Amino acid sequence: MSASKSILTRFSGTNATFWLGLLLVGTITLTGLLSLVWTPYDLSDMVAGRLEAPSWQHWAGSDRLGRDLFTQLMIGAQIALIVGCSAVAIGAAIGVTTGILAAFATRFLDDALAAFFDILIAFPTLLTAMLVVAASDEASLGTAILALGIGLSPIVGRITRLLTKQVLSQDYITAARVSGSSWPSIVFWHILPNILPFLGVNLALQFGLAVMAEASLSYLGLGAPPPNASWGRMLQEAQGTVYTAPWGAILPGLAIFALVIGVNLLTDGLRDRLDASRRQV
Amino acid sequence: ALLTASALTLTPAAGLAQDYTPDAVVNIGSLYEPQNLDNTGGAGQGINEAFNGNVYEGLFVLTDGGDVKPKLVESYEISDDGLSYSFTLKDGVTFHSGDPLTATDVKNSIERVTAETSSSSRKKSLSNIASIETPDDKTVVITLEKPSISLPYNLSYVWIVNDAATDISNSEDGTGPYQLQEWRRGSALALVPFDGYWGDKPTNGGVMFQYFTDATAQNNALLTGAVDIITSIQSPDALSLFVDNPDFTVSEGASTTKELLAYNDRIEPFNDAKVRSALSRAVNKEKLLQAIWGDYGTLIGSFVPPTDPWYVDLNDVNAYDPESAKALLAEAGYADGFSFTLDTPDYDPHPVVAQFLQNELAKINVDVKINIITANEWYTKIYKSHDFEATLQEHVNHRDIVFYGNPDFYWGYNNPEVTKLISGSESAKSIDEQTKMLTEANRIIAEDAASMWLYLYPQIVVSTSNVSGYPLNGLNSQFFAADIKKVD
Amino acid sequence: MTLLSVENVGFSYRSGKPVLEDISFTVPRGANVGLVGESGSGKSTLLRLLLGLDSPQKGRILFDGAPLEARSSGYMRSYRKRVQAVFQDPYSSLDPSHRILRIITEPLRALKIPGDHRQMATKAITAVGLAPDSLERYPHQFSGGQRQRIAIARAIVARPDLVLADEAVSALDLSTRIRVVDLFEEISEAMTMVFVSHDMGVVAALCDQIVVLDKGRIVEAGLTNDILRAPKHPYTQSLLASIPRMPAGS
Amino acid sequence: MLKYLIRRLVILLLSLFVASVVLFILLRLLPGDPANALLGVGATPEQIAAAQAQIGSDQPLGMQFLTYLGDLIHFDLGTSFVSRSSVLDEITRRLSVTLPLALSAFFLALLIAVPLGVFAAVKANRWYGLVLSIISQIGIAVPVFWLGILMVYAFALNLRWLPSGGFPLRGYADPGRAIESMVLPVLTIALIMSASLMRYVRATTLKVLGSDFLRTARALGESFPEAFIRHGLRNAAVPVVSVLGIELSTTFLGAVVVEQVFSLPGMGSMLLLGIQQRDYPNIQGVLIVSTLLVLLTGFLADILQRLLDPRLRQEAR
Amino acid sequence: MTQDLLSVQNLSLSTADKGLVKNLSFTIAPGERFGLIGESGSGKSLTSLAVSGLLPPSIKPSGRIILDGQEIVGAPGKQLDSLRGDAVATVFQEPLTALDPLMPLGKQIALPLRRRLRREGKPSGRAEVNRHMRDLIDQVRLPDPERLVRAYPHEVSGGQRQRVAIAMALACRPKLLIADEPTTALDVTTQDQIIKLLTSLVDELGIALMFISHDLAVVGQMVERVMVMRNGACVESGLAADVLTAPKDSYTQTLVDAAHRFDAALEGRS
Ligand SMILES: Nc1ncnc2c1ncn2[C@@H]1O[C@H](COP(=O)(O)OP(=O)(O)OP(=O)(O)O)[C@@H](O)[C@H]1O
Ligand SMILES: Nc1ncnc2c1ncn2[C@@H]1O[C@H](COP(=O)(O)OP(=O)(O)OP(=O)(O)O)[C@@H](O)[C@H]1O
Ligand SMILES: [Mg+2]
Ligand SMILES: [Mg+2]
Ligand code: NI
Repeated sequence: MSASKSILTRFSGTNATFWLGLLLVGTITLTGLLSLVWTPYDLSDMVAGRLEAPSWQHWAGSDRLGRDLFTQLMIGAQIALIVGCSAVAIGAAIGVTTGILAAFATRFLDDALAAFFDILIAFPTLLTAMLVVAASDEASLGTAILALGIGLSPIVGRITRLLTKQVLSQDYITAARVSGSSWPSIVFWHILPNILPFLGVNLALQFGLAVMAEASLSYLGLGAPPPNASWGRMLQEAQGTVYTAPWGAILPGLAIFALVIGVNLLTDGLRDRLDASRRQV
Repeated sequence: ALLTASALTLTPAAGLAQDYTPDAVVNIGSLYEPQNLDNTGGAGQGINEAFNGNVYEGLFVLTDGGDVKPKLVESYEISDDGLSYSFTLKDGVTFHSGDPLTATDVKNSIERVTAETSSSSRKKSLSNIASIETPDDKTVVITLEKPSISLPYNLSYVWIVNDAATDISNSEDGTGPYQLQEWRRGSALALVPFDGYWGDKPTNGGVMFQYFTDATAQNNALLTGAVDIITSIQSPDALSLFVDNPDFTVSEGASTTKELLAYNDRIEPFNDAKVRSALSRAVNKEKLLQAIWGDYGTLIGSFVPPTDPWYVDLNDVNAYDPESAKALLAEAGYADGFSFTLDTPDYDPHPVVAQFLQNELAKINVDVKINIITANEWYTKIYKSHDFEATLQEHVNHRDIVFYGNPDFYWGYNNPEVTKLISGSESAKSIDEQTKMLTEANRIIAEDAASMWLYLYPQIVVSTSNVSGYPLNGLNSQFFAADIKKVD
Repeated sequence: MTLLSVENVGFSYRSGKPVLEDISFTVPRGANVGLVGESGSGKSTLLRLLLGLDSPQKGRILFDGAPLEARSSGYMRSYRKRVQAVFQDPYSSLDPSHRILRIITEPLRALKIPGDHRQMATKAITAVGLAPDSLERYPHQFSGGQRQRIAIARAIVARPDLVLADEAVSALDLSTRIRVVDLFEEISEAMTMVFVSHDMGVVAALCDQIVVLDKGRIVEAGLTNDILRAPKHPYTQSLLASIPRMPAGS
Repeated sequence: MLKYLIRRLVILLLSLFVASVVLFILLRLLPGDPANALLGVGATPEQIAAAQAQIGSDQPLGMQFLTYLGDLIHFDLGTSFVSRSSVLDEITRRLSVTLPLALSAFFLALLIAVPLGVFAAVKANRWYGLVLSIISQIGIAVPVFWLGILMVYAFALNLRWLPSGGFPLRGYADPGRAIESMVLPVLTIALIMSASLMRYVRATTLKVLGSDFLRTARALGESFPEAFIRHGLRNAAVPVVSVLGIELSTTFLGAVVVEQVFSLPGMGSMLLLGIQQRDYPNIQGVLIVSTLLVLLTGFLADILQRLLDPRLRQEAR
Repeated sequence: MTQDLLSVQNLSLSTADKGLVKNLSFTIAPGERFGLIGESGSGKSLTSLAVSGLLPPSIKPSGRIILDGQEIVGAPGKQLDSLRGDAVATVFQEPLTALDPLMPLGKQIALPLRRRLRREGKPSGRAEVNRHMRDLIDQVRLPDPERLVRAYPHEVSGGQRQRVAIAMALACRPKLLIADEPTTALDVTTQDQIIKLLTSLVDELGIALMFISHDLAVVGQMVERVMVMRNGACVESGLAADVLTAPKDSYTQTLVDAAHRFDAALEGRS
């Protein structure tokens, strides 16, 4: 079956989710990128009145200090993306390395590492993150990211280990060994490319988790300090003004929701395609 | 309860002879849960709110109006040199455990506060007590090293605790109108009237302090009738729900809570009064107050609130004037500005205030780095180690200008003139003399811009309209519950 | 001349009962030897030993007169140049993420064999009857039979002396199977081959000698024709009797 | 099975040991000396030294670790620096809120997710199957505290059906109010959790629906509902059980945040307060107990899975 | 000839975007043994699923299938449920996945057995079911029945599993037994036993058989008539003896040639 045809025929069905996901994630990504070069106002400029409702001047209204909320939402997109991407990158760097190591290790070490992943997973991501944040001298975006990354790593590790074991049992690995390839080159040329699609799907899910966890951290007051306009912090700051200025709490909530659901939909779509391409012939 | 249905039963119980229900329990919402039950054990302001005057009583009481009156003291005499006080205790006072009040209890209670292991914030004010003697069961004689005009005031927050009581952190044995019924950490603390109370019986059937970790949840509880009173509203946005609503009573009391930016006056560049003045002038405090409190709150230009006898309006000293701020800064040698780290407690309103300051000071090229810390870190890092450049804090206490007379205080303000005035005021012969000296001290610290005093919080109490008789000012975090009346 | 000789080999997987016991046979240079036996009899395990992927716990394997040292990487490099393999499952034996060119030239790269790799790959792929433009495509674009050809091309590209094939045609259709068997026949002219299968018919068509394994032991070994005509061991007899035959006819 | 049980128990204990080591190390990384926290404001150096001696933070790390382990074995979690009351007592009291909260949310989530997930799988290519999966997608993307805030707004402030937060002073001695105050938090967690659980149930059910053995049963004359109930459910349950352990730990996590929204005196608010106050014994105690609980659920899930699936039982031998 | 048990007319199967089986027609008389041959993916399994009305929902049939006098295509689910087990039962290729991994084998055999006894109005108490089950186990020549009924699928060998699957199908006493490559996953010796078993059982019980395989020799041994399929269409059909000895179609010819070559090799005549 030809690839282009399958895309067209699937467009209407399950792949609607893919496109919707792409639309959401794409919009947020573009907004985040745009915020690097342009925002309607300066983040800290107190240009509006106190808690103004959305208007033509201030699309999302203003906060207590009269700062433009739309600007904060844009910067928030940037921060959410940075947090998601870097936390996942850290989680992946640690998780993939240990996961592959475990898959290769002798039975004892493998068991030990596998159990270790399980134990670390027993500390839920957010608790790990809370601890790490508390353990660092100053709460900053960096510590929050590091914390989330460390929190995600055992999950990634466990999945990597399983995927690697699956790939290791394939004949092409034996074939590569018989062809004289060394273990490092097998890892690099055969294992990584083959676990990547599945791992990627999973990492995308972890991305959603990380964004959500950062929001929770910020909500609990353990996240990035001001002036970082993270969506979770915006929510926390707006919580006291839910009655007088509900948009301040609704919009960041919707933004988190849109990003997470966007990533999940995108992931689902990707997974469907991946399954389809693996099923070929 | 499927709603205590405050809104419905409100219509004043027509025809009823009594104007309150004697056994109604009053629910009080608070954000300040005590950490333990011992006010000398780092329990926080919450324990004063719940226990002071309710469970424990002092020899004197600081009334909600700000007067110091005898409580457990029947009468007292001061020696001519002002160094010796002889107190006669009231008769018929018993502790909740049934023990009668004796002079030894008083002696021990005072020594508990001044003890080395005590972490009472008032320890220092009592440090010039030379000795306490108990010639008989009803008499206590305190000898001072130096005269202290505010000894009765200072004794108003010394709880008289039964000396037979053992576990003060987790239980109580006081003489107050209420005794502790139960405390569930993280949730609530309940007091019930004490049958053997020596004074007037409370006008309610008990009080329950319900604790919240955030103001929104607290407001919700008041809205849904889960609590009857909120002792101090934390934002004007919440107020809009209650103002002009016949179901609720909003009252404004006299506040003593001051928001301030405290510099570490020991270090460069904050040891230079010019720099401090410049910063003060660069910040539009009116705008800040508007942002945080809308139409509430007041600007006082100094550390002394209008309830203190030594208050004067000092708003004109170092008033908002960015141009002169720049000039002053240049004069002090910082024409290009400088940068400092602002340690900011992590709870409202400090982070928002910090951002406002950051923005204002940026206009005179002063770069502020915001560092969010927890209340606990604030105590260890700033209050104890003095390891900071500048910080934000709210100071709730009544008559606390004395802190500027203590060069070892966390902000390290050291002006010998002020120190002398403040310590001298303690030995003043009369209230007038004391007031005069402290007014002078107040003026000097304002001119010196010892700290940047941002605004005075409003003191707003909101209750459902079926309760009355509660204190409005909440001086020193006290909240006397015995006179609260509730119609059920 | 003996190319490979297996002497009293015994093997068991970690903490398990022996999978192979006292296995001895020889593979003459240029010959095709078939290893038959039912599922679980230890055929694949034996092949892994021959490939140096595991080491026997008992006995030894001699290649070209010298013992196989699976633990010496220097020895293994030269051994790999001379011994290659084809596996059973055409779907899992090719890495789905690489182009055919990469897959076929992997032994050349890994063993640092000099020369124009693309040219050698083209030669190998035409030798197995596929068009040279196949090199640019991915495994999923080929059918099972074609994939098995690609696997064979990979095995022969480095011109080894010995090719080991594990159930290399079992997963294929009858019509495809016959074509791949033909291909094996063709390439085995130039080299020695050990062919593992449970399909007696295929082994009979391809091999000069047969080794019959049952439960980890050799029950019978010898020339194909001898064994087919007069199986001595009862196991071999039942094996032969079980094979379904076509109805007699033209 | 017995042998497996013993082996699994040993692993459980080992895991707990490792977890407590990790905790010990993490907690020693927190800045500041715990003695400072203990004394609060205005302590002299002598007092600090005395306090350090009292809590042992002046001892070498190895020694500290040994005492820590020794205490753990006796299930002595120490005394809170701030409240000066026994950590274990406090945790027990708080658990009486968190455990019912998490467990009832968990079971409610199961109650919602299993039928809906199965339904969504069986009707996967109908529009309502699609609608269900969309709803579960939405549920996954909603931050739990946000839903909590909305719940308060809707059910407590507008409809006035339920309290907006808090927990009765007398706890379960006041059953009506205790239950009332649990309803919204439980619903909040359960809704969020059931979303992800439902997705999982749907996926495993779909897998079972495509399985050969279900086809065999139907080929021999079983009707679809019959075959599904007899063969499908149990088979779908096996993989679901294996994630329940992790799901339950997520519930505990949800509880941390939700307790904050609803001002519930549970373990979550205890932990948060502990972190804010640097109250080491409290943080340590909460984390050890919650890790123990999570590991224990993992253990139970494993056992349950083994009871359901004879293949695993054999593997273990 | 009496009424056909199964009559398939112009059967086509297709997904939304692709035809999988085209215009297939064949009949099976009661008690007849019919073979379906073809390479992998030629549509053999789909055809057999269509006959028992178990096509996956994404595949739509057209044409007619009349089984035991009833139309299958487009029939409501209830009607098909009562037809399956009674008129037709199937043994599938992979014995491990075809059995419920979580249920003891005895119980799996008992389920269809009890259904049949109920259908036939016979007593279906536990004792009866057990007695019949013993008979069935004997019939398919399974050793050690005591252990077997309590064992789970993974605890017995592939051949034994396949026998259990056959026993389950026979428990239904269907008029038509479909065997979809029931021996492909097995060793030759086991395969041989199963084939012999199946042949003798259908003879004994007078059941019609639809046997599906890609192995010509196996099919040749078992059936009277065959149909050869390729790419979803029939290329040739007729008496097994004719088709396998003198194929008319060129594709059938290559298959037959190939099979003969291996046979010849076995005779030592290569
Ligand atoms: N990695 C392993 N660990 C433990 N035991 C194994 C392993 N691989 C194979 N075995 C066992 O070793 C025995 C021989 O297996 P082997 O794969 O060599 O048989 P085989 O003859 O190739 O069978 P088949 O025809 O099914 O491929 C079997 O009982 C098998 O279960
Ligand atoms: N559910 C399905 N959806 C779409 N296509 C399918 C489905 N099931 C089978 N097919 C396709 O239908 C064709 C015929 O499949 P079928 O299983 O009938 O082949 P077969 O002759 O039984 O092959 P084998 O010998 O491998 O069992 C194949 O191309 C297959 O890919
Ligand atoms: Mg094998
Ligand atoms: Mg098939
Ligand atoms: Ni987690």
